[in-house]
Amino acid sequence: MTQDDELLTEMYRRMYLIRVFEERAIELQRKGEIPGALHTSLNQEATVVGATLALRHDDYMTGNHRSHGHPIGKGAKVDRLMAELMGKRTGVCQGRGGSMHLADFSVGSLGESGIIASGVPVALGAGISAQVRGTDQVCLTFFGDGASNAGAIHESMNMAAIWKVPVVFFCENNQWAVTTPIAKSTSVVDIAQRASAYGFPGVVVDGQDPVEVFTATTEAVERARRGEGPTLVEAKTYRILEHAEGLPIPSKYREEAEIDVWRLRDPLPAFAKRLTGEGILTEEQVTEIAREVVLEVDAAIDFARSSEFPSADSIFDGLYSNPIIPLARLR
Amino acid sequence: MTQDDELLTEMYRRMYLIRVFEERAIELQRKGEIPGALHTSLNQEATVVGATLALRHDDYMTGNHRSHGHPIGKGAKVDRLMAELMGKRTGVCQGRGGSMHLADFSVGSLGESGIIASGVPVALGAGISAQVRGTDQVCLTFFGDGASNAGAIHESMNMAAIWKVPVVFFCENNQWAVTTPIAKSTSVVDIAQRASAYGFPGVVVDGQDPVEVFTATTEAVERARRGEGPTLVEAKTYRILEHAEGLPIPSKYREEAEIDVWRLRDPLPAFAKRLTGEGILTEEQVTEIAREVVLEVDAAIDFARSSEFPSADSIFDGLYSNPIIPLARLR
Amino acid sequence: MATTLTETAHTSATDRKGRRLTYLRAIRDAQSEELSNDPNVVMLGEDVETGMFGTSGGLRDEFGPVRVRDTPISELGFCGAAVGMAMTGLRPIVDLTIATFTYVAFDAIVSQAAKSGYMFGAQAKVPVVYRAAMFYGGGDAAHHSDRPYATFMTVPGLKIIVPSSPYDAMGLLKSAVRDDDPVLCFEDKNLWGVRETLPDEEFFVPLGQAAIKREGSDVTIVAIAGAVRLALQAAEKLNGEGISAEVIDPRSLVPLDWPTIFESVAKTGRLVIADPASRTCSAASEIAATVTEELFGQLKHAPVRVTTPDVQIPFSPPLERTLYPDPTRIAEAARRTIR
Amino acid sequence: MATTLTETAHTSATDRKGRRLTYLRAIRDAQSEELSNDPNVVMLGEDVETGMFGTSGGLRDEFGPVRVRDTPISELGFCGAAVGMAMTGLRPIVDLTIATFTYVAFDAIVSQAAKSGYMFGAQAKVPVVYRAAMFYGGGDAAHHSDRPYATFMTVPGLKIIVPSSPYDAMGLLKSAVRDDDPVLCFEDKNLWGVRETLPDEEFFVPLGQAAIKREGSDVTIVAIAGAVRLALQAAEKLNGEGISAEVIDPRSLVPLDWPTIFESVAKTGRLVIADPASRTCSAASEIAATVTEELFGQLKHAPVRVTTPDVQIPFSPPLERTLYPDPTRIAEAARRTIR
Ligand SMILES: Cc1ncc(C[n+]2csc(CCOP(=O)(O)OP(=O)(O)O)c2C)c(N)n1
Ligand SMILES: Cc1ncc(C[n+]2csc(CCOP(=O)(O)OP(=O)(O)O)c2C)c(N)n1
Ligand SMILES: [Mg+2]
Ligand SMILES: [Mg+2]
Repeated sequence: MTQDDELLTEMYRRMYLIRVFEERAIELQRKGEIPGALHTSLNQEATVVGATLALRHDDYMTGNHRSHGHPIGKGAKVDRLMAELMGKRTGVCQGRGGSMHLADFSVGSLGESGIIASGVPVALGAGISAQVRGTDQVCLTFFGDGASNAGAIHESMNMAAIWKVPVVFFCENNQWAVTTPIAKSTSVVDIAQRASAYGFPGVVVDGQDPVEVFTATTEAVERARRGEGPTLVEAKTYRILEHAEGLPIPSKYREEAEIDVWRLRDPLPAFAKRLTGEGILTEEQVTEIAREVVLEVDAAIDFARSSEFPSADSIFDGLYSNPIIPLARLR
Repeated sequence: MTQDDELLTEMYRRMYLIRVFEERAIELQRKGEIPGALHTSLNQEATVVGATLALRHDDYMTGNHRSHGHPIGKGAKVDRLMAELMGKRTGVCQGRGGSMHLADFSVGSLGESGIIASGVPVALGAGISAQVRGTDQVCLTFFGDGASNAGAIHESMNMAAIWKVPVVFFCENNQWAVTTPIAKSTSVVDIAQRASAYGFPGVVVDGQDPVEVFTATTEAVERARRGEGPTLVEAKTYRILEHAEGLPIPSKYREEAEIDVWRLRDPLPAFAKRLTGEGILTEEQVTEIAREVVLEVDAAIDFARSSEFPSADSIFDGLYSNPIIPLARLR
Repeated sequence: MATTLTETAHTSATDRKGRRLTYLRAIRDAQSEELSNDPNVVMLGEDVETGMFGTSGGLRDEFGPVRVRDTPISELGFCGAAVGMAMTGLRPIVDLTIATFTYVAFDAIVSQAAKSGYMFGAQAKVPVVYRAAMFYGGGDAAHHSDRPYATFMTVPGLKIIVPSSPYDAMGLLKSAVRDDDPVLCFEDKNLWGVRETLPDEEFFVPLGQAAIKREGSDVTIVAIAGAVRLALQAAEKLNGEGISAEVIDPRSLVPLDWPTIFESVAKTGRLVIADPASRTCSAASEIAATVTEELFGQLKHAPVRVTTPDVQIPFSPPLERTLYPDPTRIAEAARRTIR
Repeated sequence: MATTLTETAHTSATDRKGRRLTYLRAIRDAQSEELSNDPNVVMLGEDVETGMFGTSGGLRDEFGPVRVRDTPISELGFCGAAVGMAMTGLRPIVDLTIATFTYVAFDAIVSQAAKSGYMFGAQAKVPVVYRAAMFYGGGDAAHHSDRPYATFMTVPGLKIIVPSSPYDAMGLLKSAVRDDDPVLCFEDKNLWGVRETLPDEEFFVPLGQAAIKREGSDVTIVAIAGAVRLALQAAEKLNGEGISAEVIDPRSLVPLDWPTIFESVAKTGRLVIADPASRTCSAASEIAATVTEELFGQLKHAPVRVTTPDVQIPFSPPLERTLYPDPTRIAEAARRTIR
């Protein structure tokens, strides 16, 4: 295998890992093993992995409520992610974060945010930090189409532009923000167009094509690393399931036909076909990857299930690094 | 006099009124008769009046900390404005607002805001209100070059665009935000360019030419009134004095030469010359306007001086419309 | 997020006769009535047209997208816009969905909504209602679990309601919409499913009028929002032990009905405050401090606060579960004031 | 805005020998020392390169524009950015200039700075300092006159310092910069011109350690920020009347030095809290409620809060002047606890 082929294989593997992780997480949520709401990256795997694989291991990343795919894409171990979703002590955030707030600092994942757009300024800061400390790290930040209308993003883009901060603004445009279609909330057809207000490049890519996403993001990352400043990458993708598991929407807000169109554009079979078609992987290898991934997720679930919940006396741990002893904790 | 000539004469008169009002206010502030800091519109009179005269009497307006010129431009009586600056009971805000928070609802001035950019969403709301109530009112909102980088403006512009709200976003680009030059804080050369991120027009005008400002703003107002949505108008002007009276800046942050260039572009003598040159006003009429304006401001100062301060028992008035009686007011 | 609670069909004052309505539904119907009553009442917020949690279901179809309007995710912008709307004749109800999203809009709520009426010398009225649900206890973690009414109580110029029942939700919210001042309405998600039969005729609950939910003579328990039913359970327990607890729900935190609380404490000499918010600078602290100042000589024991400790809310249910006031802790506090 | 106070030349620990420095200058020098001490310390904020109020004058020239950086007017963005900086090895000091501007950045401070350390299971440390001056009493009106430390005290995860002297300003701020948690520093503008001779050698004031500013035996006065010197004046007055007041400055509100306060109240049996913030849910309320809970049996009188009433700050000086705690009101409150 060439290096490129290895990369493409890894791309497929991570996409598949997200797919299986998310599907299993949904099952577990329905069974009550995962508490709270669950926002999955299903059908957005090509977008997520194309973007994250463009980053170096020591590059940074921040994300949003749709938070599982991002750290997986960045290389986080799924066992501690799954344990986190179950609220276990061995979870990557010791059970304190849960589905919307995954973070794995060991792979540069500085945290997902349940507050729309509020992780974007954090990414700007990580980029500034790299500049100040004189490293060549880059920070990529994921946000949605809905988030693009939040003020925090405007402020961050302007600052990134004036200081040429090594940040990639990555918009996962899945066409909907809960029940609001992009056309209803957003004054431009392409969110990438917003970059024109800051004088840096904005590019639109097909979010179902991991290679196209990877190529555009790599260019953005390299530009950032060269000190030339930010890029806005917009990947057009689609959310097929409801906004979140555990949040049925009371009324119909989109056409089945629209969903059907996108069902045909599932990135996983398409990419598998391309890899086998181009002779990069055999059918057997594809099956083998699937088998390995399923084992990996099974093991993660076992790990999570067999882990303990955090102990009640750990409640205050991490609230402060230099702890304050509360006078009357529970009265 | 033709109607146009009358308009031009009124334009000059209001510009001159702002000029004299501000100069006298500075004197009074130095003498201690006006408390607090004072942000004047000196040298920005053409911008302010060109913009406000484009509005109808019943149109709305919101503004910012540099707040005296706007209501004067909109037609507010200067006596109650001056009384407000002195903190008197007869002040337009009963002495509660002061220099940064003038408002004269009787002329559509919905209030200036001391918090940068926070009056801009308020203007959006006034525009929506006109739509909902089925009037054809328009709202214009003033903000500075520095303010253009605040998130509130991004959010407001997007919403104004998607709902075609009758709002005019009016940027008084006086090149500086306190000690920060626009090039240092802002990722584009022309703030008007930001409109491209929302799909509505952005225009740049010479802020020292009241007619150019008026023409462009009128077009924006008419467009808004026709239901076609917002426009961003950027007027290039300049602040010659310090950011505020009573706020000397500890170190030098701009070149005298830069200031000198703009001193030559004082809008008042230039406009007077044009009006006399075009035969719209005689020299005598110009002098007469000046005389009248000075009398008007003198009278306003007399009114303000002879007014009483608010009484201590009025402290809670207006905090709530349906008052809450505090249990222990002053303990 | 609980959703089986969602109901979308419309019930008006006239056709809710005898039906037991949920808290959620009471909120929806209150808004429906106010939209019907006054053409200047409008609703805005993210996904209000679909009516996600059930508080606006069907309203868009009835009142149209001009009056019931989906917004982009721009809380600062649309909360500020609501002030402009309110100052020019409308009476907006802003649905912020979840209480932590108020933080994004904090400047609009504080610098514009709370201050404009005063700052402009009473030229402006700001009749706006900001609604937000308090999610807590459901594994929603730190970004979706705050109960920030005390944060806003530090801001003069705002009014704050905390309905603890369908009746109060409808009655307080309708009063809030007709109030000429900015009102924050914090809705307790743990009460969404609670049902109650509401009066057939239109009704209002005035701001600043506490409800004595249970009379008693040994100890006063002031309870806020979701803690009211927990306090009632505690009172029931205490009753079995021969302790007679009076339970008071202030219903609005600003204005706060001091006379009712004082009268009760003057009678019982003992005060417990059950407040699901975190402890420091809480509504509970305010009530404790004020009652002590006013009634020191009549107190038989120090007022005791039962609150959530000062910690962010952890995701893990076993950790989260222990944090909030519950009937056991409330009863224990009441006993402590007596022993 | 007072500006004759502004000093721009640099003074380091070694060359301030014996000089009386202003509060403003102490802040500036604290930052200068910390910038010198650790290359990861950086400063950002609007116009910090020029050093408007005098707290950063000259620092840009000494440490360069990468470490001392002017920002656009984008408080939400740069306060959030500071969290990203802090989580990746820097120790940012963010100058928000005036306390009301924190509202624009509220979400970044609460949702990111206060919550990240906890939410990410202690993977993250967030060593950021947000500084803001409290303007009040100077005719700056409602948009520039808040004293919002209690607003932030409702948020677990933040630490809060309120220096009342040049010594504390320098010592607390230096500790804050070295603290691994987010710290809000509220600087009282009315103290900008206060001068004090500082120790020749480097020093720190730890967070959570109150200062007993004056010993006394009849009544404890806990005073916050600018109210400390007013409380000392009140104590002086009271002394003339034969009343011995102990004055305590908590110096940090989170953490709060309860033992020192308890010990004093246990001795005096009487407590007055002088707090320039508005009354409801104030630091004063918290102190009153907690002391009552802990020391009820030893209290000879209810704790009395001397605060600003719950009103927005009017511009007109004669109106504004009456609002804040002053030595007369503080002394009167102390007398009330004794009579
Ligand atoms: C500040 C804030 N407002 C509202 C929400 C509620 N909310 C959660 S996800 C979401 C939609 C986000 O849409 P988008 O950015 O397109 O992301 P997607 O869910 O489509 O991936 C909303 C409104 C929130 N979490 N934070
Ligand atoms: C939210 C907020 N941040 C900072 C300030 C302090 N401030 C007052 S005026 C000003 C500069 C504004 O510049 P610009 O918008 O260009 O208006 P100009 O003063 O030049 O007219 C700043 C930073 C403020 N009032 N509000
Ligand atoms: Mg989306
Ligand atoms: Mg400017």
